[in-house]
Amino acid sequence: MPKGFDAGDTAFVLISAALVMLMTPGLAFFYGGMVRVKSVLNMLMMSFISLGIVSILWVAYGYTIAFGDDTGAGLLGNLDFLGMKGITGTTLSGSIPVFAFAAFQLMFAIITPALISGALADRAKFSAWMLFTALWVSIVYFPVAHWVWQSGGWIFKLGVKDFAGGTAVHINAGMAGLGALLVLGKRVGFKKDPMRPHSLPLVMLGSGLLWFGWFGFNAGSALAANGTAGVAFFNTQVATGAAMIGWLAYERVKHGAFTSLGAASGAVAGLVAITPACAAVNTWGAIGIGVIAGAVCAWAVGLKYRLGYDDSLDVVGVHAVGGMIGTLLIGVFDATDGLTAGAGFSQLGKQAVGAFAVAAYSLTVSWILAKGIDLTIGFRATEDEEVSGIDQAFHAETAYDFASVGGSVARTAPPAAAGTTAPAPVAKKSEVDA
Amino acid sequence: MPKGFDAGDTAFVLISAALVMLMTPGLAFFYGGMVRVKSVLNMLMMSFISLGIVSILWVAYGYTIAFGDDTGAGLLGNLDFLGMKGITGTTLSGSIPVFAFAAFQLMFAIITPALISGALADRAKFSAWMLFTALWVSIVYFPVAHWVWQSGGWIFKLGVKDFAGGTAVHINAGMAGLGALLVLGKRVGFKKDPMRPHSLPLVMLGSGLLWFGWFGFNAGSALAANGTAGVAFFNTQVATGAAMIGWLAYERVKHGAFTSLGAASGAVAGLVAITPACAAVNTWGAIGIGVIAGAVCAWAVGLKYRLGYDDSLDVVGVHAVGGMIGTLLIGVFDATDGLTAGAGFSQLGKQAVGAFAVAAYSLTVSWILAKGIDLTIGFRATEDEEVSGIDQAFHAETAYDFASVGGSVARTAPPAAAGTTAPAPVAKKSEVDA
Amino acid sequence: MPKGFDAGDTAFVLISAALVMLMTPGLAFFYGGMVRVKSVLNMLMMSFISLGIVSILWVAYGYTIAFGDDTGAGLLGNLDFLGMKGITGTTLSGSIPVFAFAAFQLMFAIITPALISGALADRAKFSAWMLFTALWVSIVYFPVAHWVWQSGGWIFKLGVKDFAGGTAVHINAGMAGLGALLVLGKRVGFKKDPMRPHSLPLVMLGSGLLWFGWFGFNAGSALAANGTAGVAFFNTQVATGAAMIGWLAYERVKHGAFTSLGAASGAVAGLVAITPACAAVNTWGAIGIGVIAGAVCAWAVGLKYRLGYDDSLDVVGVHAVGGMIGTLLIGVFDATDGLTAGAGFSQLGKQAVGAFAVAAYSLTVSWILAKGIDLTIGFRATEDEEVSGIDQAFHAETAYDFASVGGSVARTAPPAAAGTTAPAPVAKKSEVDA
Amino acid sequence: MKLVTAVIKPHRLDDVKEALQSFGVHGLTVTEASGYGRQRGHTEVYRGAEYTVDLVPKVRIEVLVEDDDADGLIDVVVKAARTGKIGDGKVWAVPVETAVRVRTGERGPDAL
Amino acid sequence: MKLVTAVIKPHRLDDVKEALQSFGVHGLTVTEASGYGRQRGHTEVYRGAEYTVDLVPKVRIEVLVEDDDADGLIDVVVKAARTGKIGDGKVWAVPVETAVRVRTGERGPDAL
Amino acid sequence: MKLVTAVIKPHRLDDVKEALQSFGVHGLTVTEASGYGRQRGHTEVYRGAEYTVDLVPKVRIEVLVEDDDADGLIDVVVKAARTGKIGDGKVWAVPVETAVRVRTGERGPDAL
Ligand SMILES: Nc1ncnc2c1ncn2[C@@H]1O[C@H](COP(=O)(O)OP(=O)(O)O)[C@@H](O)[C@H]1O
Ligand SMILES: Nc1ncnc2c1ncn2[C@@H]1O[C@H](COP(=O)(O)OP(=O)(O)O)[C@@H](O)[C@H]1O
Ligand SMILES: Nc1ncnc2c1ncn2[C@@H]1O[C@H](COP(=O)(O)OP(=O)(O)O)[C@@H](O)[C@H]1O
Repeated sequence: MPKGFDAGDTAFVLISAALVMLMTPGLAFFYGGMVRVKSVLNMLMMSFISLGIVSILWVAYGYTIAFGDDTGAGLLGNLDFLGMKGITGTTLSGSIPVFAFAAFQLMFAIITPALISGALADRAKFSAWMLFTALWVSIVYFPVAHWVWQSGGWIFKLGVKDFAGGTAVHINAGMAGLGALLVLGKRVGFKKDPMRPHSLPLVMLGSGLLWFGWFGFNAGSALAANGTAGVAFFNTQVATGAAMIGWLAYERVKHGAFTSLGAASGAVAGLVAITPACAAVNTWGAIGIGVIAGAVCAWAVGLKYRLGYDDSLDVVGVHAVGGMIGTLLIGVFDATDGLTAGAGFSQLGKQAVGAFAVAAYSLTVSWILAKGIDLTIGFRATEDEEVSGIDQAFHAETAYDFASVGGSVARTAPPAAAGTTAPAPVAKKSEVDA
Repeated sequence: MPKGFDAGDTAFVLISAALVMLMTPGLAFFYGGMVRVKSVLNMLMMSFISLGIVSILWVAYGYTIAFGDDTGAGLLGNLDFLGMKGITGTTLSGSIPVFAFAAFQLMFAIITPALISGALADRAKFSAWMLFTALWVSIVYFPVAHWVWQSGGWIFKLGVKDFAGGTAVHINAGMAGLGALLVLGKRVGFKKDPMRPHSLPLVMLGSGLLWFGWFGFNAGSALAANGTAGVAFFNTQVATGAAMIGWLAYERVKHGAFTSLGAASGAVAGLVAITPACAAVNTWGAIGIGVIAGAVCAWAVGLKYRLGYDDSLDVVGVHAVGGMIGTLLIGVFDATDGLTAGAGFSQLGKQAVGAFAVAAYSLTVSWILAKGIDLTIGFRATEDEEVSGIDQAFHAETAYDFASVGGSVARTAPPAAAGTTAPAPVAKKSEVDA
Repeated sequence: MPKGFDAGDTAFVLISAALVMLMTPGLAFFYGGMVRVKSVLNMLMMSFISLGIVSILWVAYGYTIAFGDDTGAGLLGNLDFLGMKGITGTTLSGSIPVFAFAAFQLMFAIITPALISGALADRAKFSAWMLFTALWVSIVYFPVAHWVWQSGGWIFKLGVKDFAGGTAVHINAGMAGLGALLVLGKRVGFKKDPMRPHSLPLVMLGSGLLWFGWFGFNAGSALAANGTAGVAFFNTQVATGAAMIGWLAYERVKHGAFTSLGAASGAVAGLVAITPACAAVNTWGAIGIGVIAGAVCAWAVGLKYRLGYDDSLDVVGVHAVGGMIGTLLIGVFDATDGLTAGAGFSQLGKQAVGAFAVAAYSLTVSWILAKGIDLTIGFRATEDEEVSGIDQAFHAETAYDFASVGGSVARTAPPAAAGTTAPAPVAKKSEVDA
Repeated sequence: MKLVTAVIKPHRLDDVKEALQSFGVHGLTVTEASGYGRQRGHTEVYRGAEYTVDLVPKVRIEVLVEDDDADGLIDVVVKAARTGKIGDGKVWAVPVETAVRVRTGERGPDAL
Repeated sequence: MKLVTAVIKPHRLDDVKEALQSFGVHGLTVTEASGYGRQRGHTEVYRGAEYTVDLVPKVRIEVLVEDDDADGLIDVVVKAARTGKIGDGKVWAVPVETAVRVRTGERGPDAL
Repeated sequence: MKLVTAVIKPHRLDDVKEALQSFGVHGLTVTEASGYGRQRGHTEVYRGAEYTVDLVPKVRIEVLVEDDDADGLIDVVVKAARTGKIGDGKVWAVPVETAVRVRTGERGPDAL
């Protein structure tokens, strides 16, 4: 390998990339457990599909838009690496192979659109969602990643700190969720029907995998197995623990119970908030960010009932709000440039500019994209599809069949049919139970 | 540590070994979710038990048969390392401790027989399965691993490329599944009863863990945290994403729906196909292999209905076919020796020889082993056991009990009995519900 | 980074820390699957909450009590690192950043109290449990970790070997479970009602994640990616596989079936037993420890029925007994100091002293703590809460809702209420179904 | 007394409960059920195998009422459960000879 | 009208449905149930504790029929559900006073 | 014959089964159910939304008996199911015209 290469760093980034990859299934379970039994699979698929779509777009043009040298204006990378052109196993980025770096960053590009899906639970047409994912990463994520992380990006040059993606990932996804849900509207029965999570153990599994994978996300963002990675790792753990406590404390006071959904949600809120800050603050700063994020997000998820927008699984309340908290609190707790370090308001101001710029861009473009899709191919499922469940409507499946031994509640189409080439019709919608 | 040792490589291989270990539980859930509720546990156990049986055989003689110096004919390793004799913490294999290498390779030996179990869902006697596992790894897997990977193995010497196990693992397991299922025959109700997956979220969990662990499987096969590992990692991700898309596209055209089982299956098909090729092809070659594997395997799983063999969870359709695709397409897409690199058909020919040799050996020996077991202790559960569920019959358990608060649908035997030493009888078969 | 730093070791320990973190959710699922459906969430929460509470206490004073320089008597660390004072990204511990070491050790401090919770399933007040966790890690775990692992600790100085925590973690947690359960008493219906696991796949998931994470626990305890790590890793795998076989063999003889719960439990028993010994014994010693631990623990879990204490999920039978077996068998199988190495009984004697000292301390102090909590705020749920399920009572949630498409078995409180600030009452206990 | 049983679409349950409450009936028993009838069901796809799932989720409600209330109650249920689409379900009544409240042992109309 | 209820082995459900279809009955309601009877159940083992599970999975079918069809329908069900082994279940009929189709409000035989 | 149906608290099931056994009844059919009545249910909290879950888990037991045994059996069930707290449930009996044992085709009392 060329000079400057380090096997320890490479091992660390590759394994971190694997951990970040696992976050997308983790997110799928986190979200999937929260929906009703009739739309579990759709929820899982909205995350999983991103592993397919974004991987291909990343190779085609995503990597070069995000991490190609800046074209000059700080807005986009040039197209030198179109189709991963010119990159081989021995091309380095810092002390690691470019392919390790590109794989690591790809995992971020995959999970970001998946995060959005929580805002649209139970009611999005799956084909429209696939189109939205493809367009959104292309027009929103790839450029924003360039702004924030590429050394020529305008937000990076401004001096905004976003170590692992509070702005580029969480504010971005959270506001995109808001933009899209404003187009789709409320679920049938919002504020009226109970819509309790169909499997909280699945939610806990998701949050456990997210927490685990997030060490790759945050510590891996050091792009080397060094002291910064150590700090980022430690801060991630303590902030997340503190956020879980913060959320549970809020719930205990407000509703009289420590819920498991609160524990899982608090952990995720903490992970979100510490993401931009994990390498910038000291241990107590991390705990502070955690507690604040936990309690504030616990409050913020209630806003949808008061303001009347149906952010089904609280993408705004957790990711936009949590990402904001982390991004802005860097201005407060940064070990060198923060208010508490006596460095004044300058960093806080920069953080605010970065955060609000990305928020505004993402909200606007996401709304336009969603509206465009809705006006053309239609974004929202029909009421019949929604009431009888979009797992049946778009995936022709049912999540569970616990029916007892031996018998069954179904009959096979003559399986010979399965071998013929004529496409067999899926349930005509009019015949579906509503 | 001795000279040549590298901590970065060691870290990478050890963690990769852990990731590969997780694939066996991952596979258990992938398969377990697909069966009916009455045989979940058996399906899980068929994978888990491999973690026990193969670990012990590996120590006893597996490692030395597979990775001992060749005895001369290219067929078997010598017995120098019988019982891991002579290996200590400071013995190296390349830049890493032999124990790291041996642990990594052990995980491959564990998952390969577990893969076979999908072909036998719902109807194999568990004790017979344990015996089959022990015999099969001894007579088939250990030698084949030697042929393919040890520098003195005949397939290796032929110049066949199999970076991470398309031939040694997937074709091998797939054809073994075919051999065994031909002996066991069809499930009661095959082609007639619906046998839909009892838990698709469990299937998705399995596929998520498999995908995650597979980075250890493929990138870890570089046995060093280097550029090759980076390439293998990146290719694994993009091929798998592409395969998921390929399978879903096939399904959408053929059946009108994007199923979650299709997404999970497509991902696994892609992982299988890219396994041998991940270090040999460039990025677009990987995407090509992925799309092709996804679509072809989606078609191949329908063959069992037309040809009438009951490959319950499609071990042939996914692992044999997917492994074939990846192994042969190296001949096409290999960056230096492939058709598209202008190197002619030579590599393709070698790949075909390796693939078909292993396929033929595995099919034949597996059939003989299964037949032998069936004729002696019996391989197949009785019809009563099968209809009432083999979880009850062989494991004396039920997978789930969601019965409501407080009461229950069961009564304890006087627990005092649990402390006595006389073996208590498990349900007499005649009394079991059929 | 300062001289002596190694990126490979750092990568290894950081990823190992992430693996150990995942063990706590893994444990939650292992335990959660074993309880009845009415207390799943409580079981999960008893583990998850530790991720919050212990992280904060660790920063505050845990790290310095456990790993600060000894104050002289071998009992406690000094308070030099109170609040992680003076530690930065470049402070090293051996070849890795202190923050990496502190994060790794934190994960041990988190899982140890979580292990205890299995003894108290279905009947502990959650607020009391939180208090117990906080007090127990402070008064028991932090000091004991110091005794066993800090070079000035009295047990360490005695020459007791405990590579990864057989004594400090497992005997400690197991005996604490015994102490606490003696205070809480038996579950309503113990020995009378069937209390079968509500989801064995969840148990298997937990055991799979535990097994995976345990490689970080054991191999990571080398604190470097070296030959010792390789040995520890390999021994962990083979001992665990052997223990699974040992447990299943016992069950087959005694009860006529190979249960999946037995496979999962045997694996955990093996992991527990090999923990202290993984770097001290050779491969066959590891297999021996595994088989013995599997079979003996399979027998030991039946003791509760004979002796009449309700160790609900067998924390004593698996962790105390398994930890004892591993700790003592070092005296037998240690490659240099063991009986089988011809080194006489000296090491065995030391191991026994260490094991029994920690057992006695933990049992006594845990009983006192539990009793104190019970006498003040009350440790045990009321009978009504227990019978109707503590998920409802303390978490105001239900684990699953598989009710069919469309309708539901519940009604929402006017969601406006969710936005108001007045705390709404949780179910009055008298109205709860019993 | 009569036992009125209604098999209805699951998402009508809340409205039926409310309607019964207004009607003055304060207790009922619910079970999950599946229905087979004119309403067709749907097709599912698993790895190329297509299944016709011809059982549709329903909810089954049982209400004990005094003889005189039976007809009124049936009307109330039918009205609250109706969506007008195929598969709305059935309501039927059978005669009951004895009814007892377990808690008190009260018999007949007092047991309701 | 009559309400015929059948408690049968789960794996006979498909055959019973088909037999009823041929008999001319096009609707029925199914619930999952557990049965306790001559048929014994089985033993389960959890960490050394052995449980006798004496409830066996059954399926419960309800069919409303006109009076004249009741006996024929019972015969059809009994025949289709029979395996000849213990635990095949029971079929019984009770008189129904009213039956209504929710969708249309039709009463009596027209409601079926 | 009569069909006695009991809706009881789930944790009383074992005692009821035992009591029936002593009474000489050796078969019954159980379904899971939910009850709505005087007994209130409870509140659940999900991310700040509070739900009143007003359906409480119950178990529904059906027993076919000869006419003469019905009253005695009802008494036995009521006694075994009673806890004395709200929500203990109901027991009722309806007349049965035919009962058949599927396995043998036996009819009437012999079918039980
Ligand atoms: N003869 C019957 N006996 C018992 N239940 C029936 C009968 N016919 C229909 N049902 C129930 O009523 C439901 C609705 O019947 P269906 O024929 O689909 O629509 P509709 O009642 O609107 O004509 C079915 O799903 C089934 O549960
Ligand atoms: N007296 C009864 N009342 C209601 N259901 C009964 C009664 N006896 C039996 N059953 C139901 O019939 C099923 C079969 O009864 P069982 O005695 O096991 O076999 P068989 O009917 O073949 O003699 C039982 O599982 C139960 O569901
Ligand atoms: N009118 C009714 N018809 C059918 N079932 C009823 C009726 N009233 C009550 N139940 C059932 O009886 C159960 C207990 O009733 P509830 O009013 O809570 O207490 P209690 O019977 O002790 O007064 C309910 O949960 C429900 O299942």
